[in-house]
Amino acid sequence: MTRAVAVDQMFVTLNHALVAYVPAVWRPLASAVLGVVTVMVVFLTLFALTVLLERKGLGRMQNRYGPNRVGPWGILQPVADGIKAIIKEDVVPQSADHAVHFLAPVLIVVAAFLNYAVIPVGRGMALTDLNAGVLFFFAISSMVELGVFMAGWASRSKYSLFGAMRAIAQMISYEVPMLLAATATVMVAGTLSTTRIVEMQATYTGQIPHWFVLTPWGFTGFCLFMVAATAESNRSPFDLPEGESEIVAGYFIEYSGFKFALFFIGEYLGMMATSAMAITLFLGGWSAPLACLQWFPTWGWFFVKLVALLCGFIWMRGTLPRLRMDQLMNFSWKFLLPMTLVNLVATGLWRFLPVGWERWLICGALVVVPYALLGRSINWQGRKVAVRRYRYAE
Amino acid sequence: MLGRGIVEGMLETARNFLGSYVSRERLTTVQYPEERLAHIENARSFPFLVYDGADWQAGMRCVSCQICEKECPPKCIYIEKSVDKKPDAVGRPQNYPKVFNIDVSVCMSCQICVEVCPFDAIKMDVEYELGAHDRFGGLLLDKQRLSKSNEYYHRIHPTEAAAVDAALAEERAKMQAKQQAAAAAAAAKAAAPVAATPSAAIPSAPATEGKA
Amino acid sequence: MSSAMHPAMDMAAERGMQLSPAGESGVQLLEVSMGPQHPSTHGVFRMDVVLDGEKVVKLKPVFGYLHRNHEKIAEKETYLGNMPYTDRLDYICSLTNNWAYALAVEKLAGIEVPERAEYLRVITAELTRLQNHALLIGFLMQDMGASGTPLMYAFREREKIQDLFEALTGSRMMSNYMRFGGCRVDAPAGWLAEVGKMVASFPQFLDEFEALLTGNEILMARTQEVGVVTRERAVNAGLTGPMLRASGVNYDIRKVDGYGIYNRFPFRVPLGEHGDTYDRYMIRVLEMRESVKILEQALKEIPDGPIQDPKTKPRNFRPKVGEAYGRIESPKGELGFYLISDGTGTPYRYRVRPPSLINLTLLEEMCLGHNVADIVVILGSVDIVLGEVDR
Amino acid sequence: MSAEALQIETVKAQIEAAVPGCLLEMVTNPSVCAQHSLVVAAKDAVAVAEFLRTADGLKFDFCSNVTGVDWPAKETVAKVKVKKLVDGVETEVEETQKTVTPGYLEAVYHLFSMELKHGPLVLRQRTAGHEVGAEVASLTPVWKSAELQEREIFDLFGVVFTGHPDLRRLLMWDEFVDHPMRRDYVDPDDYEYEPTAHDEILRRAREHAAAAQEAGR
Repeated sequence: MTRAVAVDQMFVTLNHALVAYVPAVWRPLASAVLGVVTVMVVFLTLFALTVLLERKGLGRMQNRYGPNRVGPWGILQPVADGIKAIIKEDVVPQSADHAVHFLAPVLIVVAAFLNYAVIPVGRGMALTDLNAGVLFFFAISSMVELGVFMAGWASRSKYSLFGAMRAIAQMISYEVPMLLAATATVMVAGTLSTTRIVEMQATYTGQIPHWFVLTPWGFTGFCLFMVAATAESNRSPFDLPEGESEIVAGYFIEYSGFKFALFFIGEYLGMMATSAMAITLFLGGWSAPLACLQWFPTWGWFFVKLVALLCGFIWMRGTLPRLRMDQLMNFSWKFLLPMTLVNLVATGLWRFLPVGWERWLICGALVVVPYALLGRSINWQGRKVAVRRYRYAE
Repeated sequence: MLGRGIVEGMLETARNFLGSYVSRERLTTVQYPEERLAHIENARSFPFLVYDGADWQAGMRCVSCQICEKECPPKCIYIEKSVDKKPDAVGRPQNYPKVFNIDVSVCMSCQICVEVCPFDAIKMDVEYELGAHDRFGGLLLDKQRLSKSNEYYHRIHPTEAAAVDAALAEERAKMQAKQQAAAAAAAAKAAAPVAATPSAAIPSAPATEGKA
Repeated sequence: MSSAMHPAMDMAAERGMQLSPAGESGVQLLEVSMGPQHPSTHGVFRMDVVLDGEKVVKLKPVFGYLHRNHEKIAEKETYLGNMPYTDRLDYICSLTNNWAYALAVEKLAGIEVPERAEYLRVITAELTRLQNHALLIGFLMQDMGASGTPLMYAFREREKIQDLFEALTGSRMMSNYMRFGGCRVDAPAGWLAEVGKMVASFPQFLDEFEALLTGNEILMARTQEVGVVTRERAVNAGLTGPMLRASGVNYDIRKVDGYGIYNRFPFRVPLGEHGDTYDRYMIRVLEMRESVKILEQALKEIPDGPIQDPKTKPRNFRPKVGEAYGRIESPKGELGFYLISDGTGTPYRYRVRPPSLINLTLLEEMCLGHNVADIVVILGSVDIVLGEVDR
Repeated sequence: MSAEALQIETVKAQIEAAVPGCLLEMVTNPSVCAQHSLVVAAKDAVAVAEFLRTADGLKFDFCSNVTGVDWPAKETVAKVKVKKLVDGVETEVEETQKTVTPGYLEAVYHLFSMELKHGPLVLRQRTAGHEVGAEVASLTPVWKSAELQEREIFDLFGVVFTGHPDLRRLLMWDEFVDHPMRRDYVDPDDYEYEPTAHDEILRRAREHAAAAQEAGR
């Protein structure tokens, strides 16, 4: 065993070592509990870091520092935020449905955490290796919608009802293209197991890895998946359910204190989970981007990719204004959905065409041409948008 | 093609993001308690009363003419006139304010009091870190808290203060010349034989004394 | 649910909102109160909105949350004492407010303004226009959900302009700078050069701003064909300023009245064709570019000389009996002051014609049939400041 | 501005020709800007306004400013020398004569033309009496821009505009009873005062606070 492999597998080894203290009957359970606790701690820490990264990144994009007062360079800001959230008064509207109002944020966080069960964080480091891992992921991630609607309904506020309605419509609409984009990978990989999908991508031709994103259909699929994932996790420019300038804060307007923080955690965990799924499906999971970089531990690569995707989310949030509900729906059903279907065709062709530049050309043309056409004719409320020219008086 | 404008916008934010690490132009925050903006000479916050010399009571320029009290748009100045008189900045005997209060919580920093003051006695301060716990009394500045020395005035508004000093010096010189002339005239009158009407000389004598 | 049963509907009906229990789609209508404490009503403005799903069926603006009876205060104040109060009308553009009031008093009493003061007025007014338009676009994007980035860029530039204002007038916002027959103080040494530097760098900011916004597909989708005002409606409803010109009416008071010395500046008036929110946004961008030209010329031509008419003393100012209506093209539209003098030191009647309020006349018409999300965008494009709407 | 070109007398003549039997009165403005105005009777106001808006050469399509003015009843005291028969002899006696001019409320409209770019033309309507609820005609059907401003006049002066589509209070709250811009308006005593440190208001605020404390106990 070389040193690199030892570092790579150190958590697995540690797990085995710790579990060895437990009686043999309890070992599977102990291993699972240990894994779950680790995942929770790691991803909650990552959540805190993401919030900090987002606030500082947005600040820098806006010509200011961002939080820099709590601890050195403001790195303790998430701690301060957490303390604030805990000690704040928890206000529940009198007319709210108390039980549902309480359950909604819990449900969202639980659902978000369940997603991580099938994510392979490193070589041999998936909590469970389900045969239908991808399916499990999508099944669980739609549970969030239930939580969101519970929150909006139970609050008995018109604004939160609006937010919930928008959230339901949006998340269901975007689940379709998201799933179809993922289907492309499943078609090529021939398996629903996340571990298998990553392993298929972790081989190299020379220095170049066999990531699915490096094919025409994979790249398209990745882009479509990310757009749908942005909408799915209610991030700007698809943050209509929150829509803080229109419907104030949407479905969590009536939440305060730690329940509000739970929504926040749920949102970010969801965002990280979908990013992790995108990495698994298209970006080669834990595999290194170049063959010569394999000395770096696999879990390291996973988190590097994850943070990079999160930065993309933050970048978009710092730049783009928000869409409107009807435009959002149009975009999903009239642009994303046809594109994913076209992409499926391209994937099928890729699978059966002989290896060579012709296959690149055909599949590439098959995604670029519909993109250009659909992008041109995209229907924003029955008309086209264009930059205008203006005239001057005299 | 769809997405071009979005990409352009994202490049713009990226430029600002990276720019914030290299250029002050793109990182405009002034970290307030540690850093401060450079003092701008014309800046104004709330009014204060100028005094000459070391003693704020003796040197106070205000003669409690109450013009500022009348002209103040939100009526935040409150003045009570003294009964006795003391010499003012140019040497004329004048009243002084027994009470001079400015309610800074009402003041709207319009500096109309400064404009209308014929004695250059009230000027605008640049102090902006005012805070108090008491809503009624804490920001009600009395005569003593309002008084600041002419040196302080020179420090915060050097150009304006120099002009004011020059004008005051000129007026003071004129005043002294007048007083000297009056004193000389009185002396001449006193020296002259009493043949002239004594009734004319007598009332002028206390007046000269008063002016001196 | 019949309207007799539901107390909220009775209340709504009393306020002039005849609610039918069901909308077109047969679904129950929803009455939502947007404001007075809402993140994008630009202050304490309220709209009673009736919605059918997300579609606006009825919208009634409710005013007065910032009402302080400015006009009544002014009737008890001297002519000079009113000047600082005008700063607080539209607190983004205090200098143009000053000018409008000074202009009305000058018309009332027939006061001449020295050359240099006129140039200073033009420079400060055009700087005000720059900062107002930049800020408005920032707020408009904020209403569209752009996480504050365009707003912060606008504030960055506004900060530079406010530094200039502070160096000139002593205050960043509440300038109280202009007087009847001139200006209060002359520009300090080096100030005009500073303005020149600022003006020279402004087009670069505009280019960056446009790169960020103008071609953005989301922005175009959100604003084009949203909140359309036709030419005829715009004129009839008395819209002024960029709102009016976005509807294609060539009416800029700087050109029409040529008040001050504006007829010396050969600037152009951009006109929109569609009268929608995108036009309102673009007209403001283009107006900023014209303002930069005016500033460049004014800085080149400004003469030396007195800044205050020596015959006019601000204190104990008593214009003769009469009345006057003076108006200027403020960044928001036609800002007018109507003064009646009875020969005393305080105006008998003092009236502000607030462009922000009158531009809201068509708010309901613009919003009907659009979405909730469009309300805030349309309201943002009207450019209101509540200090002026409610006075 | 082509205000000089637009002679108010000719406008008056044009209106009188177009709207037969209308009562028009010219009010000269002694100030330097010489913005004279026309007083129009409420019964003719809409017809006159419609004529002004559409007539060729006038085209006052833009009603910029609408405002109210309160002119309370004025008592003028004049000393007049009157010849009287006193004890059978005609002598000149000085006598004070009181004349009371009745008060009225006024709605002032400033009209401009966006098409021809001239103006202002000042149009005034006067109420018959000075009491709250005195009526003039609303010009909102002619110029939509008058809508909010007429509501404001109704709110602040108590002038009722007949024919206004939506006459409600604009700035004050619906339950408010008085009309604060009237000259006879008296401040109510129960505002939430923001007391200044000296005057009457502080005294009253203290009294109110004490009373509230008393009530609370």
